[in-house]
Amino acid sequence: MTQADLYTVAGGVLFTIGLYGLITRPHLLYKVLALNVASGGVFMVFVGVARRVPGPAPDPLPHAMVLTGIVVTVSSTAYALALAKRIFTETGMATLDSADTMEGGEDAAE
Amino acid sequence: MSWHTLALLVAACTPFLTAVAVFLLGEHRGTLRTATGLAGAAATAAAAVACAGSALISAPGEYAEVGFGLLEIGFVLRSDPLGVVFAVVAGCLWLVTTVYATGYMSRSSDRARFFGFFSICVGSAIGLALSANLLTFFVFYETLTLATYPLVVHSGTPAALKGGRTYLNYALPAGAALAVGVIWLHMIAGPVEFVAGGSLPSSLVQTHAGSLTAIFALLMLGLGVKAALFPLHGWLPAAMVAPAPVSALLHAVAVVKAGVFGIARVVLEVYGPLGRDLGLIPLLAAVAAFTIIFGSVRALAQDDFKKRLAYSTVSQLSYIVLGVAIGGPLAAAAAIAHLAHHAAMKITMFFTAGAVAEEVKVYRISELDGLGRRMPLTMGAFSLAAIGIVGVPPIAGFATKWLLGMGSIEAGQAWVVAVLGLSSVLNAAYFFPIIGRAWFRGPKSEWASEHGTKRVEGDLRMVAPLVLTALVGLAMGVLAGAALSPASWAQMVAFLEFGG
Amino acid sequence: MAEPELRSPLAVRAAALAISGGVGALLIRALLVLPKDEAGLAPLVKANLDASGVKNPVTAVLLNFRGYDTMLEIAVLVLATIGVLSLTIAHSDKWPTVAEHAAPALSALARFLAPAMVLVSGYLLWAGEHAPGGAFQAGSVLGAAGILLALSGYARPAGMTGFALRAAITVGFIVFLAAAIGDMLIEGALLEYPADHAKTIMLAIEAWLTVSIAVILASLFISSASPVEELRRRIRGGR
Amino acid sequence: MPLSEWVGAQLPALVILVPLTAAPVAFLGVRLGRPVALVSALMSQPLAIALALEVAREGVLRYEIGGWGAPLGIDFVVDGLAATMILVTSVIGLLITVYASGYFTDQDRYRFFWPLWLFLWASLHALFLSGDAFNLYVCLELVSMSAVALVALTARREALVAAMRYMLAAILGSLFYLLGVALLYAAFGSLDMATLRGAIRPDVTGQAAFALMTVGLLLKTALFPLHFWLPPAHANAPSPVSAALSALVVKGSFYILIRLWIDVGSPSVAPGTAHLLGVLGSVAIVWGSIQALRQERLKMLVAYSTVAQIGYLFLLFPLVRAGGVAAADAWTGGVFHAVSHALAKSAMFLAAGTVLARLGHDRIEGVGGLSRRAPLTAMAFGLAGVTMMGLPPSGGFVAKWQMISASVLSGEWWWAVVIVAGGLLAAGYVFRVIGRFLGREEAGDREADTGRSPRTMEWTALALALGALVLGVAGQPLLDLIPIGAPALVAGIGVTP
Repeated sequence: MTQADLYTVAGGVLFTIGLYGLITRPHLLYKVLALNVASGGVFMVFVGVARRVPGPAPDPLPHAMVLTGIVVTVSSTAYALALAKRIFTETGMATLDSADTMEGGEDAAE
Repeated sequence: MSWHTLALLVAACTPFLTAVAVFLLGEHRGTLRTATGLAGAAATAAAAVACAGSALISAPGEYAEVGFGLLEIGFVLRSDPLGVVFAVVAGCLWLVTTVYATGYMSRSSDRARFFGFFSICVGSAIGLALSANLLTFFVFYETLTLATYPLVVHSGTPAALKGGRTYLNYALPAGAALAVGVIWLHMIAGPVEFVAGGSLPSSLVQTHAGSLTAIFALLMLGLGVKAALFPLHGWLPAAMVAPAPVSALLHAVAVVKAGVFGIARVVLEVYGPLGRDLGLIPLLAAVAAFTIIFGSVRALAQDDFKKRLAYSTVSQLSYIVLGVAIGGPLAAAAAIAHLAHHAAMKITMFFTAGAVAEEVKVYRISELDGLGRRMPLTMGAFSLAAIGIVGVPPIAGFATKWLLGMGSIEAGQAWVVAVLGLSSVLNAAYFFPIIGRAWFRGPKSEWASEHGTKRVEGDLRMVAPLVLTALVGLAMGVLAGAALSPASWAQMVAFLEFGG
Repeated sequence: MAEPELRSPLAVRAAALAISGGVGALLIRALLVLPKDEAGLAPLVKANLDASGVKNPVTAVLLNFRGYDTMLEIAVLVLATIGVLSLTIAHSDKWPTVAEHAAPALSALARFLAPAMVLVSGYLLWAGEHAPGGAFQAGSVLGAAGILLALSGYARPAGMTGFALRAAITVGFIVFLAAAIGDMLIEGALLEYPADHAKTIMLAIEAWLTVSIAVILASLFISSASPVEELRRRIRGGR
Repeated sequence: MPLSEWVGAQLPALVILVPLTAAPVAFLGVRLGRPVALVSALMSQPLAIALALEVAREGVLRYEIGGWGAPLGIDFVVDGLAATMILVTSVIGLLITVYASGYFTDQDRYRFFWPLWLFLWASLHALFLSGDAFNLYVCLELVSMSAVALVALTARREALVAAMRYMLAAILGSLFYLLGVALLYAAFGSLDMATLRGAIRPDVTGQAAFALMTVGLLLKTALFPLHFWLPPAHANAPSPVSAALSALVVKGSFYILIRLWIDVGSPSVAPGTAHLLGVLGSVAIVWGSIQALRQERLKMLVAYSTVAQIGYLFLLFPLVRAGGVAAADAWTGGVFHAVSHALAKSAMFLAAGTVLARLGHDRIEGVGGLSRRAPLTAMAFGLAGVTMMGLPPSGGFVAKWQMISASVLSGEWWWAVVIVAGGLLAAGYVFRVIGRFLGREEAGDREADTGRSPRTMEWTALALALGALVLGVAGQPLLDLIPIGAPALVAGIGVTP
């Protein structure tokens, strides 16, 4: 097992942990965090993949992709957090069951 | 563009354009809407007649065609001699029915919706009459299915909605069966055109006998619902909740005849001799013969005026199916002629039922006593049509039965004559009591004391059409031997089909 | 107010274990047998590095070879910001107060740190051309400086007018778009930089991106930073 | 260089850039949103048509971004499929834009709708044109991000929670996809789909990459049983958004899925998996339809109908693998279904939105007699229903014709049974609503009706429904466009005999 393999496998493990957390944790904050853990795992896989090229310099392409991926993750995390907070503000709860007792409908056209 | 194709386009498109115009004019611009409807119907009728003229003067195989590509088959309309029969019947009766409906619906609500969908139904009927291939036929067939629904449930009452549901429960699975049959047939035979004498190559019998049989069953299942073949007839009596013009034009002419017309197309112009080779035709004939008797027996038991007429329709439609299934030029001619004959007679009767219901609020046969004196024109027209259907010469129904009897003997199937005889007795048994009550009994039910006994002949817009259609029915019989009468035309078509 | 359960029922956890275990096993098995001799696109990047106008291969990929990815990535960032704004300030144009009374120690620290952070940010931006660095790193540091100033009460983002804020959020993306469209007009393809000016254009894009990223990150933080009670009040007031 | 020539050469870039430029402008100017969106929508139209004509004339187009060329750079690839999707997106997009300008009365409160919607539009175009696996990830994220933000726009609690559920599913789906991209790059050294097609091997890594990407995309496409997030999100979003989500957004991830499976990875996928997708699609058809029958709210019914209709798309996978004419029919039929469903479903959601705007609720039992008061809306819903049922004359019928053909030809007739049964089930839920529309009004229904339904709303829904209908008779140009540049598995086949 090379150093690169260590990174990729650790990334795989992180992704798995994130996936487990996403399913099992009802609290939205945990869910968002779990997704972040999973994304971290994916990025580690990329970093590991970049390292496997022969020669001293790593493959720049996965690095570029990780950078793009990080920006995307930052964006979606920020939005998800704002959403979770707004749900908490509206319902006093931060889970996906928050709307269960409510009447359906939409008031956009009011 | 020659006048041939122009007539074809006008006949097929005008009803749809009329529908759009009627929808757009909406509920409140009544006069303009009525004028549009009448103009559309008149143009359609004229164009349909022009199509017939075009079919008459064109050589076989060179009929006017118009269409465009779709699914490697094409969406194609053609004015051939068989198609124009149905197109002319639907187009001309539409004009008459529009006049009638204007009177009948004058106090009703949602008229824009009613007349709009009505136009779509007629357009679909004419479109499927003029379809040159099965794909085009199917498109119009299902359009007809869908556009009929709003008319069946027009009143919006729970009873109407229930009738509509029953209608859908039959019509939609039938459409699905038809779709599968049509697609399957295209898979093994390529694009299926309608060609006089049958379009399937006879070699297919060797390779695909099983598939062809299954496809035939699917097609008959799909078409049999609209043709109200036993046991697929149940929706027709239920659909009588619709307003009278719908029952008259759609459930006596356009919709149900779309089914029998489709059967005629498939048996005569798709399968042709293959149907006999595969042994499918005798079965169809048996079902039709049974339906003739069954419908008549059920009609006997109905007290509801429109339901009796509906069961009569069930029975009469199978005359056409039977004529097609006997397999011989005369019988086929009887079938094609009956398409027109029955239309004229039965529409008269439904017009009458509507007029009676509208003017004196009578819906049951047991309440018809003495009505002849109060509505002599209306009941006179009814009586003429009823006698015609029974088969008393010289009215149209007689011509049908004569041709059919001759045709069955010619084809060596004399048993059909027995069916005809029995059916005629039953026809008389369920129609003559109506005539008897109307003319030979005094008014006894409560409405008589309420309304008095003065003449209450309805709105002219309702009376004139029903008198006209009764007279047309009479003329079709009297002039059956004349050139261009439905019977003569039907014989011309039949000889094309059988190469005689 | 009911506290949400922190854990799921056993059945859910068992199912989750099965799902994530299965996915993990599949993934790790595939990762362990990755081919060792696959050089990917690294040689191709190396061969074209000179033509890219920059010396850092990662920057060459990000801004040139796959500049289109980066342009869309900035679009995601702008988009998320609009989304957050739609949830937090859609009903009033005022910004929440982050810190009414800043801690004195923090203020002192901020005075000292903020200028250093601006400097570091500038360096990172410039270094990206030949070494690790670039707009996102620079923007992050600059944005952090903004958050620090907000927390310590020096910067009041409420002082920005709506338009200025929106302009700052979008300017990087708009410059990027303008460059992309300009290239179409001049060179014939989207994001095909004129060879002589590639470096300049990329630096200009990165500079404006830095500004936008900094403002975006700071406003993402600040717009969500207010206490729930205040958020609730603002939403009600807005209606 | 004359302008027209330049535009012709830049078409793939322009169809993306128009909405992509309009989006920040609509954000910058508070009152610019609506006009900018309308201008952008009107510009997208001719560009999309020109692009389709170009593809019809010239065949597949490739556009090298930055002049580098794949695999170093990113290419736009415009084949018949892409051109079709762009065309349908720009048509539906225009009508949704017009509808939305009447729908959001409180323009100030919903001012963020316009930039979000333009971003969504641009990202869909970008997704359909991209020929690069990683770029597709970014496009997917753009689509999801804007879609989620639009769902949450009303900030009602149901909408917020639905958006959150959607968001979590979407991000997870993207991560699965991204992992697959990592594996593909690590094993086969490229991100360009065309290059990958030649390099890919059905080994452990290749299969794992496909499995991961497929799961991620299925989650985003909401194939049963991963559909859980879809009904609440589509039903609780503002109606123009619901229309865009059901019509276009779910098609985005499906689009990548068919590119991957049928174009890139045809040798490496086991036939069993294709059949599994077909089975899941079949279950989705039945399950979604039954759920739709049971819903009490109109928009929930329409949303479950989407779950069912998505199922049809997945019959493509087993049918295409049969090869030959069946594959060609399945390919055209599947894509044609996506297109006609897009038109009809957006019409349905827009019509439902008008109902909601008038009545303030969308309970099905409360819509009695609406065809009298809002005939255009009832008509739009009904006509759209024709496509849902797959009856002629409608695009849905043409699609089903081809899919049934394919299943008969391939000998796998059971898919035809599912297709037919699905049509009948669809009739069940469509007529449930239409019967109400045509039925009597209950006491109080008329009073509840505000009568607010601007022409922009009623006519746009009707136009979309009519579009779906017209496809059923005059769809041949589209049927000819779709197979241009189709994958090897499908292409090279003449017309059906």
